[in-house]
Formats: sequence, C-alpha cells, structure tokens
Amino acid sequence: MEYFVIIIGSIFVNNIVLAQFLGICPFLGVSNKVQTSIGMGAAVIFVMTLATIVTFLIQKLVLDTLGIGFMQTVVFILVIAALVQMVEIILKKISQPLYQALGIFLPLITTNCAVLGIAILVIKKNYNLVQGVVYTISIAVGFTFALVVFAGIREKLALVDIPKPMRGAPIALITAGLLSLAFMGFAGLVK
Amino acid sequence: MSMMHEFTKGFIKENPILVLLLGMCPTLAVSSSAVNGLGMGLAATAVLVGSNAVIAAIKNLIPDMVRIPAFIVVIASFVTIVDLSMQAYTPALSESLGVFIPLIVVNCIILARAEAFASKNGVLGSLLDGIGMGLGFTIALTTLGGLREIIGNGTIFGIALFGENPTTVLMFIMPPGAFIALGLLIAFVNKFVKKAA
Amino acid sequence: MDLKTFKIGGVHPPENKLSAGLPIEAAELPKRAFIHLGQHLGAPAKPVVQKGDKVKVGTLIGTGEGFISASVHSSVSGTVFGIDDVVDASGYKRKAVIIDVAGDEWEPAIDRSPELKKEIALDQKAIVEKIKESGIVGLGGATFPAHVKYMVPEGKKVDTLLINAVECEPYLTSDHRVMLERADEVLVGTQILMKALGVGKAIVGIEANKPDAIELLSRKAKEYTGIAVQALKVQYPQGAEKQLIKACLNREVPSGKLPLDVGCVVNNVGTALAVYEAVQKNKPLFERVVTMTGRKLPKKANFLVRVGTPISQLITACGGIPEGTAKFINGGPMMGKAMVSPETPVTKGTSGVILVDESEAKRNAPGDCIRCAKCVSACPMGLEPYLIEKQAEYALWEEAEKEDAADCMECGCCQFTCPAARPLLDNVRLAKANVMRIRRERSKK
Amino acid sequence: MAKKLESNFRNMFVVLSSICIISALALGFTYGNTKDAIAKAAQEKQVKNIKKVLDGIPFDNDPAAGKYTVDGFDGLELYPATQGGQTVGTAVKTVSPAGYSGNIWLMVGFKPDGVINAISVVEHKETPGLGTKMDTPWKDQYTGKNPGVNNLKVKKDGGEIDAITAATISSRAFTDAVQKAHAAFTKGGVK
Amino acid sequence: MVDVILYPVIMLGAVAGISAILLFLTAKKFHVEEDPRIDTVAALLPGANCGGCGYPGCRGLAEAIVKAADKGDIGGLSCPPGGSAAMKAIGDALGMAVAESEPMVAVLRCNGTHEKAPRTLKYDGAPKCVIAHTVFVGEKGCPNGCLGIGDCVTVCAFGAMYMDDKTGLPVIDPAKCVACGACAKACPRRIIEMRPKGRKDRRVWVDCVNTEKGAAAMKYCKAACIGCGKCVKECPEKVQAITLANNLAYIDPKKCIACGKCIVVCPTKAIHATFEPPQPKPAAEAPKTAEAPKATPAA
Amino acid sequence: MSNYIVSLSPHAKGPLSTEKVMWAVVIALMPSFAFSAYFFGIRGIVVTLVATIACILTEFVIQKYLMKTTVTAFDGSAAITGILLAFNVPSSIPIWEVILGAVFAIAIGKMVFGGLGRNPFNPALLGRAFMLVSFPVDMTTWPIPVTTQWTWNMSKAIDGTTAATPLGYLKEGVKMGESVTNLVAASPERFDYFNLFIGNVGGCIGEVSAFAILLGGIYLLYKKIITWHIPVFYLGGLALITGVLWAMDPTKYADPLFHILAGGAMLGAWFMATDMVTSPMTVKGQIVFALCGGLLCGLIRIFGGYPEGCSYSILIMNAFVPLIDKYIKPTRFGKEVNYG
Repeated sequence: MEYFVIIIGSIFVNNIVLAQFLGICPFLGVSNKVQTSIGMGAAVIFVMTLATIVTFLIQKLVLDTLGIGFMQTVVFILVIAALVQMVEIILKKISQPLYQALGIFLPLITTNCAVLGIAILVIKKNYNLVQGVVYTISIAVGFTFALVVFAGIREKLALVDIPKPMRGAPIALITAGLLSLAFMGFAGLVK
Repeated sequence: MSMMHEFTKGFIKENPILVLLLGMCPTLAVSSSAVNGLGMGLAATAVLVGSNAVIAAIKNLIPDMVRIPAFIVVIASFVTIVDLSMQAYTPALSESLGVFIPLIVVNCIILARAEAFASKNGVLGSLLDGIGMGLGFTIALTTLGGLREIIGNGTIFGIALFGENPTTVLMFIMPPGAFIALGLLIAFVNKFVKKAA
Repeated sequence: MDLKTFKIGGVHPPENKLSAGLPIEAAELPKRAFIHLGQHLGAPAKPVVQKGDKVKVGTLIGTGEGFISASVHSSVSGTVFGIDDVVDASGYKRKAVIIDVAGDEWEPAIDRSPELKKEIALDQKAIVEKIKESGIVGLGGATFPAHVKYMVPEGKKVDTLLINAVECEPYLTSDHRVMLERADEVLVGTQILMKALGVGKAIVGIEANKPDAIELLSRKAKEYTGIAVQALKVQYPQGAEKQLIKACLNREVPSGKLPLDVGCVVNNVGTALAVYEAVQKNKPLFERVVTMTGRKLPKKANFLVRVGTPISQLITACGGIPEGTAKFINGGPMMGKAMVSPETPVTKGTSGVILVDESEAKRNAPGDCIRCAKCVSACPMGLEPYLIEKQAEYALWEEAEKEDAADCMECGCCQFTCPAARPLLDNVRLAKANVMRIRRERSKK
Repeated sequence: MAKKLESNFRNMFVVLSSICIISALALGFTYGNTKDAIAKAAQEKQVKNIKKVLDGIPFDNDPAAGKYTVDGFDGLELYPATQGGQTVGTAVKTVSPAGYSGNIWLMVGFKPDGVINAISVVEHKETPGLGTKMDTPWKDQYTGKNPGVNNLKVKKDGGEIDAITAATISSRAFTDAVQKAHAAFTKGGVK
Repeated sequence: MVDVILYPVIMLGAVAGISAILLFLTAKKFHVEEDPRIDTVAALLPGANCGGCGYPGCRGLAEAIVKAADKGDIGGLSCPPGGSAAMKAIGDALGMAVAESEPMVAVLRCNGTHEKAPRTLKYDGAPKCVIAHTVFVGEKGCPNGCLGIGDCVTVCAFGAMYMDDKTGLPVIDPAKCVACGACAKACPRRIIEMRPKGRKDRRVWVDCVNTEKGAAAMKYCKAACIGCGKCVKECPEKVQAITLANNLAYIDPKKCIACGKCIVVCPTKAIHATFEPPQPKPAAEAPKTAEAPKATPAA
Repeated sequence: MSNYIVSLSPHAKGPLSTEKVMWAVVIALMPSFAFSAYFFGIRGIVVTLVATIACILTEFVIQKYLMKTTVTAFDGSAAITGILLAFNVPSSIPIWEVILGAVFAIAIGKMVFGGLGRNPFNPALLGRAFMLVSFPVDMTTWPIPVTTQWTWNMSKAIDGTTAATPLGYLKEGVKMGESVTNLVAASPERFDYFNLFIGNVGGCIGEVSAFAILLGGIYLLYKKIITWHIPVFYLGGLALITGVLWAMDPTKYADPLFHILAGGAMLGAWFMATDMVTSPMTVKGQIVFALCGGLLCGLIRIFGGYPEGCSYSILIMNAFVPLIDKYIKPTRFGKEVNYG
C-alpha cells in the first residue's frame, strides 16, 4: 500500500512536471513528436533510476559518514554528469539499436533538473533505498506520461494556425497549464 | 560592443526568460509571490555573476574536453555557497525556495551564459553580462511573481492590497496558474515589446 | 426485398431525379461536330483522317495506341474541317477532329435494324477485339477503355461480372432510361460480356429508388442464364466499383488493387448496351444517352446524342439557358466536372448536364473545422479527410501517404457532409496527387 | 586570445582536480562559517513558534531546551515553560494526518490547567483559499477553551467549533491535532 | 575544522579524478562524433531554414556542403538568401574557393491584370493555385497566365510578395527578395522566373508565358505576347538576346544589355523593364553598335 | 459573358452547417434551462444569461480587436460554452466570478489556440475547473432547490443551510467512516431516484435534472448531431466501475444508478464528452475515450479528493484525444481484406 501511494502519488497527483515544475526544459523542448517523447521518456526513466541509486549510496555511505552533507550539490551534479557519459559509452558498446533510440537524448538529460532534483528530494524525503527507487521510477514514469500526452497535443496543434504572438513557448506553456489544471482532478486520489 | 550593451541587453532584448526562454523550472516553481521571485532572482544572479567572472578568468586554463565538467564544478560551488548563506541568514526564504536553490546548478541560464559568453569574453564583460542577465532574470521573475501574487493572493510583497480576506483568483498561485501566467506574459512580450525592440 | 449495401461511410444526397420519367429521344444532329481525340482515360487516339476527308457515321477517325487507349469514330457524316485544338470542359485545349456535317450517311457495315439479336456468334477473343475496335469505354463516367478489363492477365481468376446499374448520382437518369427502354439489349450485352470473361454469373446491381427498372430486369433476366438482379439500398457512392463489389458480393478490393484481384469485373449498363451494339450490330461507340436537367431548365430530357455535339445545342433544345444559371455540371453533382462554357462538345463520358443556379452552385463560405468527425464517418474508404486536408495545407505529403491519401476515390462524401463547408476533397485531391508524385519519384530511384 | 591548454590526459586531470580542490576548499570554508548560523536559524524558528503560543505567559527558561516526548504519541514534542522553576505553560508540537492533502503540523500552547493559550500553524499543504484559512483569526476560537471540558469538534459532528466554510475536512484535522496535543499534554503531565 | 576542509578536498578530488579518467577514455575510444565543421558551416548560414537551397533546412545544407568539401568541390551548392557572401565565408572556413554567383531576383511573367484580361469565370474552391490549375484554365481564360490566388505569396518566407487587389497579380518586392526560388516552385504555371538582378538593377523581361497563337491569346488578354517578333528584330544585332519560340519571345538575361529598345516596339506592351525605357524614335534605325548598359539609340 | 462558377466536385452540399449544429445544441440545452429556472429561479436564469453573454462578448472582442479576423462569435459555439459553464456552477455563485470564468473559458480555453475547432480542451469545463480552483468556497456552496427560487440575496438563502449535493454528502459521510446504508437512511430525499431524475436536489444549475438532459440528448441524437456511442459508453464506464465496487461492498459504495443520476454525469456524458472539437474522430476512438472517461469519473468520485469527478474525467480524457486519434484509426476500406 505504501508503494502504491508513492506510485499513484508521483505519477498523477504530484506529477513532476505539472505540479512540481521539474524537468520543464525537456518537457517543452522534446515534446514536438510523440515518437521522440517516448524515446526521451525511456531515457529519463533509465538515467533517473540509476542516478538515484548512485547518489543515494554516495550520500549515505560517504557524505553522511564524513559529515559533509553540504557537498551534496557539487558531488551529485558531477556524479550525474559522469554517469550520463558512462551510460552513453556503455550503451554504445553493448546495444547499438538502444543507443540509436536513446543516445541522442542522453546529453539533454545532464541538464535536466529533474534528475538532480529527484536525487536531492529522495534524500530530503528520508526514503530508504527501495522507497527511493520506487519513487524515482514513478516520478520518471509520470514525466514520460506527461511528456507523451503533451506531445500528442502539440502534434495536433502543429496542424493548427495558432495566433502569431502565441506561437512557440506561450502556447506550449498555456497548454501545459491547462493540462496541469486538468490533472488537478487527480488531487486527493492519494495523499 | 559597448559595455553598456553587455549590461542592459538582458533586461528586455535578450531577457533570459521572456525572450531566450531559459531557466523555466525555477521560474515556474518559485514565482508564486514577488518575494520568492526576487529571492530566487538574486540568488541566481549571485551565482551567475560569480561563475561568469571565474570562468572568464580561467577559461584559457581549461582544456576543451573537460570544459563542461569544470564549468559545472565552478557553478555548483557558487550555488552551494549561496545555498549555505541563505540557509544561515534568510532561513524563511531559503525554506520556501526549497530544492530550487541547489537546482540553480542545472539552470540553463547559468551554463548557457558560461558557454556562450564567459568562455569567449573577458572578465569585465562577463561580469557585466552576468549582472545584466541576472537582473533580467530577476526582473522577469519578480514581475511574474508579483502578478501571480496580486491576482492569486491579493497581496504584493506580502502587503495586502484589497483588505483582509479578499476573494482572489487562487488558480494563479497554483501550478496551472504558473504556466498560464508565464505563457501570457511571453505572448505579451511577443506582441508588444519585441516589435519595439 | 433484401436490400444490400456497402458497410462503411456513404451519404444520401437529395435524389432530384427530375428526368426519370422522360423517354429517350434523339437529339438533333449538330451543324459541326467537335470530336476530341482523348475522350477516355489514357493516351489520346491518333488521328487517321485529314482535312477535307469525307467521313460517314461510324468511320474510324482516330486509333487508340498503347495499352490503355481507345479508338474514336465519327458520329456524323460530312467533311473533315480540320484537326485543331478545341476547348474541353476544363477550358484547356485538346486535339479534336472537327467535322462539317452533311446528311446522315452511316457506314454500310452497321446493322440499323431494330430487332433483337440474341445469338452470340463471336468467340471470346473476337468479342474483346470487337470491343476494342469499337472504341468502347466505361460509360459510367470514368471512361476507362472497356477492352482492357477483359484482357484478364494470367493467373487471375474472375468468377463474377457485375453490371453497375446503380446510378447513385443525384439528377442523372440516363442509365435508368436505358434499362427501361433497352432492357433486352442490356441483358444480351451482359451475356456477351460474360462470354468474353468466361464466367457463368452476372449480377445487375440496381438501387431501390428505381423499382420499375428492378422489376423489369428481374422479369427479363429469367430468360437469360446466370444473370441475377440485386436490389440495393439507396446510398451514395454505391456506383463506385469497390463499393458495388462490397455491396453485392461482400468482397473487399484490397487497397491499391483492382476488382480483378477479388474475381470481379464491373461494367456500367450503358457499356453493356454499347457492347451489344458493337458485337451484334457492328456499331461502334459514337452516341450515348445524356440527361439534360436542372431545376430551372424549362425542358428536362434524356437525349440520345452523337458525340461531338456542342452542349449548347442541347441546352437550346431544352429551352435555353435559364436566367440565373451559375454553373454547368458535366456529369453528376457529386463527381461531375464544372464546365467553363456550354460551348464544349459532348464526349463519351458525358452522362448528363446539369444547369444549376447560384444558390445551388456556390459553395458555402468555409469555416473552421469543428472536428465533428462527419467526414470520417462519411468516407466510404475509411479515410480521415479532415486530417489529410490539414496535411495538404502544411504540405506534409509523407504523412499524407501514411494516412492512405492515395486510396481516396474522390466521391465527395466528405465535402458534401462537412458542416463547416471546408474544401476537403479539393485538398485531399492535392494530397493524393502529391503522394502519387512521391511514389513515382521513389520508384524511379 | 591566448591559446587554450591542450586536451591531453595530464592537463585534464590536473585542471579538473585543481578546480575541484579549490572549490572544495571554498565550500569547506563557507560551511565552517555558516554552520552555526544555520543551526541557529533552524532553532529560532522553533522558538518563535513556542513563544507565539505561550504569548502572555511570562516565563524565564528556554522551553526548547526542555523538550520531552510522551509514549504513545509519536512525533509529538512538548516544550515546558517555567517561571522560577514553576511550570507556567507548555507548548505542544502536534500533527494530524487527516488533512485534505497531507499532514497538518501545529504548535498548541496550553496553560497548566489544560486551557488553550494560543495555536500556531507550523506546516501544512491544504488547498489554498480553503484549508489555508486555518492560519487566520479563525483559529482564535480555540483560545480559552479546554479540550478536556469543551467539546472541541466541528458543529457538524456535534461539537462547538465553526468549521471553515467548504473545508470541513481541514477543520476536522485541525481539531483532531489539537485534541491529540491535549491528550499528550494530559498524559505527559506538567513537568 | 579539519573534517569540513579535508574531507571535501579528498572527496571532490576523487570524484574529479574519476570523472577526468572517464572522460579521457571516452574521448579516446569513442571519438566518431559528428563532424565539427558542420556546426561551423551552419553558423555561417542565415538560419532562415527556407529550403531555397533544396536541402531540409540550413543544417541540411551545411551537411551537404561539408560532404561536398570532402570531395573537393562545393561549387554546385549555394544558399540563395545568404548569397555569395555566405558561400564565400563558408568557402574560407573550409579552405575552398567558391565561384561568385550573380545575385538573382524573382520576376513575374504575367501582366494579365483585371484591366487587360477581364475575368470571365469564377473559381469557387480551395484557395490554392495548384488546385485551381488542375480544375480549369483560370478565371480569365488564359491557360498559361497567373491564376491570381497567390500560392507564391503564401510560400514566401521573407515577406517579399503580396497580392495586388487592383491588378489581381502578385507583386514582388525586389529589395526583400532573396531569390530562394520558393515562389517559382510553388507556381503551377511556372510564371515566376529567377533572373539576374542586372547591373544597376536594370532588368528587361517578357511579361508573358503564353504559347498560344496571337489571335487566340488576344481574345482573353490584351497584354499577351503575340509572338509578332518585332522585339527580335529590334534587338541589336551584336546582342541578339531575344529568341522566339512557340509564339513567345524570350529575353536571355545573360545576353541582354538592358538597352530597352524592345520595350518600345512591343505592340501589346508585353515587355517589362525596371527602368524608364528610351523614348520611341520612329524614324531611328536600330543602332549597329552595342555598348555597355547605358547604350542609348544613336541618332 | 456572365461569370460562370467553376469548382471541383462535389457540386452538391449537405444540409448541415456549423451554425445549425451549434444552435441545435443550444436548443437541446433548453429543457435543462427550463428546469433550472424552475429549481433555482431568477438566479439560475441570470447566471446562465450572464455567462452566455460574457462568452460571446469575450470572443467578439478578441476576434475583432486582438486577432483582427472574421468575427464568428455569434455562430453559437461561444453560446454553448457560456450555457454549459453556467450549468456547471451553483446558482449562488457571485456574478463577477461567473464572468471571470467565462472570460477564462473563451480567452484561455479557446481563443489562444486560434478559436473554434483548435482548442484541445473543452472550454466550458476549463472554465469550471478554473473556477473550482480559484473560488473553491463559492463553487462548493449549494442553495437548496425550489425553496430559494426567487431569492436574489444568496448569502441569506444559503447561510448555514447549504444543500450539500448528494455526491458531496456521500463523500463527506464516507470520509467520516459512515456506511452508505446509514447515510441513505439519514437523508433519504437525497438518494431518492425520482428526485435525482427530476432534479430536485442540490447541485449546479444545469446538472440536477437527468430528465431534462435526457430530453436534450435525445433531440441531438434525432438531429444526428451526436451519435449514441459517447454518452452510452461514458455512463457505461461509470456504471461499470461503481457497479463492481457496489457489488463488492454495498455498505461502502453507492449503487451505479445513483452515480449515473447524481451530479454532473448526465450533463457531462450528453453535452460535454460529446463536444465535437475535443472528442476523438473515430467511433472506436470515441468508445475508448468515453469508456475511460466514465471509469475515471467513478474513480475520482470514489477515491479522489473531489466528490464530483465528471468534469475532470472529461478534461483528462481531452488531453488523450490527440493520442487516441493518432493510434486509433478508422477501418480502412480494403486494408483488412476478407475474400468472403
């Protein structure tokens, strides 16, 4: 039940993009086509999970032990940057098709504040490792979910003559706002 | 290019939020009130100025291959310094900005300026660029925060405008309001300001 | 009665069969006939006469060359005035043989006697050859050279001949009249076509709004072996080949394939009559029944018209152009062509001419698409016209190809049903043309 | 423009390491200087809330220093205020999980006889415009009441508390938290 | 104090070390990334993504240029909006020489205004020339002339075209035109031609593409080229820029010296120039010598 | 020469037009309007009129002065938005809030996308969602039907005696841990099917009377403006989820018929889920859309924070429409061939 609450809560109720404002840049940037957004989503799920595990271990085993929690930001971002690079290399070597599918999104993920944000939030929320991982995966799934739905809408809007001043970022933001308004219907599904 | 230009371009013409569309996450998240917007803006400005100056100073010492990691370390250090200082001296603000202070590190504005400007220009120019861009960010953020606060909460900088307990349009201080308000603000800039500039 | 119909899409426009009760009458001969050399789908015929040549009714004046082409015969007797560019219905100029008419002298080989000749003397191969010689094309409007359909390629098996007597287009009544007045000839023609294909089964599909024709043909068909009459629910575009096959046989012609691929050949009643006349009476195709109609037209008529007669002459015979006429439609209102001028000549494909006034002719001002999905449910091919229209607007031809824009048969149901009066079919046609273009370019590579 | 250092392994390693070391030094220095201030700031917040709910009661100790807990009341913290060694009031930090969306944390000040002195809202996530109204003069209706004597339930449930309009759930949770605080206060006794 | 200084130093040092090693290995082992020159080239292009070059966007052209450069010749590629300046910059960047291309501009070759070619039909369909072209000859009955719906205006990404409601024809603003050729491609009747700007902006062209016989053409358009050939005769002998084929005159821009004599003699005023043509001198003989652009008829 | 018209086929045009479609929907809403006038009296009428006028006016001003395009504000679509928005708010709502809701619905919900046919979400529902978030108190305070008929000053009419909607009453009761059986016993009039059917319960202006909505719905079906798929599958989905839960434990969950009749489910199913602009284009897609919408509505009602899930369920499904349209295609002729 506890995990169920975490899962539903992070996918729908407190959707990372629509309610927590993390990962807005890729949300606005990589949402032109449904296909690409699915690829991006998959890459984010993968990297985010990995990043949470690694940063969680570093926090608990190194930073907390040494009493230098204040180094969190610096260490996490470095680790995530290195991790993304490593994933890229490994992926290239072990699975070319997977690399083709996800590879182009990897550089974008380094600067996705959702990855760092969630790594920090997992520590802040005092989750244990399993909870943290479940939470991270749900959040990433929620990200993908919002991204794909949003991409669907944008694909449709691409065939519509939007008034000139609204084109581009404004309409994307307003659509996201309306999506967020609609998603408020999920409020209270879980606490 | 004059120094004056480096300084003022960030206000409107190359405003990082309204025109360049950088740093959306903190913009949306912390603009529920003018104070939050101002606080976030100034924090980011501090980091931006510091990192811009340092990067401009050491740019020639950094091999290309490790450019990005080196920049990130510099930026992250400044972010942590700002974070710790805020926790110590403005605890209330620090609490309401929450996780978004450490997240300044991945704010596209900072890295983008480091990449696009500081790594190619001198220290003074970079300093001015940082201040200008930072102020532009702060202006946009405070404006947005102020608008949302007035409409959504009936206050500005915490000062009640419509008496006690007015009925306000609460949506504007909630997540959907953030997106919609920023969207409308950018559309407004597109329609009325960009042409003039 | 068991009324069959096709399954997806379709509309039911007001029928307006104003001329259904009027018997076929022969139109007056023109003073000068303009006979286009390209009256059919495919390559135009090559002229075989010269200026000054004397021709008789039925004299060959152009030979069809190439696989898909048809011969053209003189419809009048007289002197060739010249071979020159003559404006067709679209206003563009095409090569035509112009003949100054003198008298009405027929080629002696043509049997002009009225009696019915039932026995089919020719064998399968000779029949097809005869059809080809006689320049017969599909008279339903598509003007596809008829003989090509009967040259069944190796390995394909045909089991059923379908006679298209649906006449689902509003206004038009020429097929209806042919069935009522020439029922026996049509049925013999059907038998000839069955022989040509070597099939033992033929179905005549008629829509339920022509009960007299259904009754007559059903009664007469008993005298012939293998011919059945199938009554069909009134539903446009039942007269489209694929829809007719679906309605009568519940077979679905695969996308990009022909009726042959599901064992069918479809021909119009008019074509069956022409085949009868060609094979039994040695008369090439040079005249056809043309419906003259329109709400305000003083006299409606079903004329038997010689090809090459200027349409203006027919209009005069019907009492002249009524006040307020804004559009001349060559063919039915759903798939016909608007003519730039009534001065253009009748061709083998002219099934009717409709004169409409401004209120009926002018399209409503297009509004925004309200996504009512009526076009989607009306499309008999199961396409999404609203989407293809958008793709055409943004020139997304690759995407349009994925949406099967090339499958569109231009029946017009989408545009007819659109409440926002959007030019859906105009744009779908554009998409279709471009999809075809990129396919051609791709196959070249 | 001066020439950039070449991207060879030695340069990369040296530069990156030196940047890291310098940055670590800077951070360590900052942390050392702000550590105490941060701790003090966190403490002050607590103290401020305690002072608020014990408003009007003169005391001369540091209630935060006397913090104690009561068995069976997880998460609740009690802070006794004394005047010359005599307990004159107790601040109870209490929580109710029954809020509309998440926990509601309150600080309730009791006089030694169990009468509520004042209430301060510490933290909550209620709906803006509805539940948030708990942090208005609405909460003053509790002042002077004794949960042991008065029926502190919302009127709908037969009590004497006016619920916040359209936010009965939040009001209930609030009341619930107050009662819990009183129970803990009663059980823990005046120290 | 030791731990807050020392541990971070060790910690970050370790992280940095690992990162550096990792990055170095990446750089060494997996360096097959995109050619950096593509970025360089793309940065030198205008970034309008107009497609005038025939490639999908500026980046597409950049890739093609780099590819061509590897083969040693980028002569066949050009960026119409950027012009030779952009190509020269790219050539310099890639160390290649680029032939200077003459600046071009779009010109309209139809003068069937409402006045000269009255509308006799009414088109009532989707407002696109490509569609109208397939339906019929056009509202004025000319099978070659401008349909007047403005597909060319729609595709112009540079705001260099607009429809003139008075004439029913599109107007090209040569100052804004970058000769990307999009309008010429969009026109189903190929009425728009890309012609060199000409020295001092002096251009002369036949304002018609109709190939019908003179009498037929005159029926619906009083401004049609009727193929009379007067201009051919008028063109200086040494120049011979005008040819006549299919009842239509064509002025070869490479040969034309923009003397303007043909303009004067054209009976239907179907020749257009960007400058004031010389005053007709009925008795004057065509000059035997052709001089530079300013050549005026010698008395 | 007279200017003959030339165009491509088809030359015939169908009987429908956008205006006719839109006004038919307005007519179909009239029974509900009449019932609301009876139950909520002058305020019901005024709120509806104000919302309608505000919507039309907003669209007019934006088209005329901001976008400077053809004005189509009077084609009936803005009127529908206005009426539906009003039907989705309590009659006691302050007038200025309705106006704001209407402006939001048209300006942000529709015109920023360019107007009719382009908006991804149903504007009326967006207006309602906006008002619910922005004015939660006023949006969840319900006047008692009939008795407050001719009262203008609502502050008196609803003071202390608000008529919580059946769904709101149920939700709150269940949250308190009461069993449904007890709740029904305590307030039988709220659970009376006849009252629910006729509309004699607290609720939004136009949603209370299932009967009136059904009348309008049947009119739309008769006029072939809508097909039966969306309403039937929407209500079916709602009945399915509530029915399964009810069968599992009738003391904890209310029965499906109650859920269908109570609250905005009927209005949503017949008038808002069927909104052409924001529903899928294929019948198959419409079935998926409506079924999921119905299920979602039930889930939100039973497990969610709001007592009423109808409007949110439709809004959320609106967001999925582009994906549904992308992946659920009509049966193409000749694609899945049977050789019969």
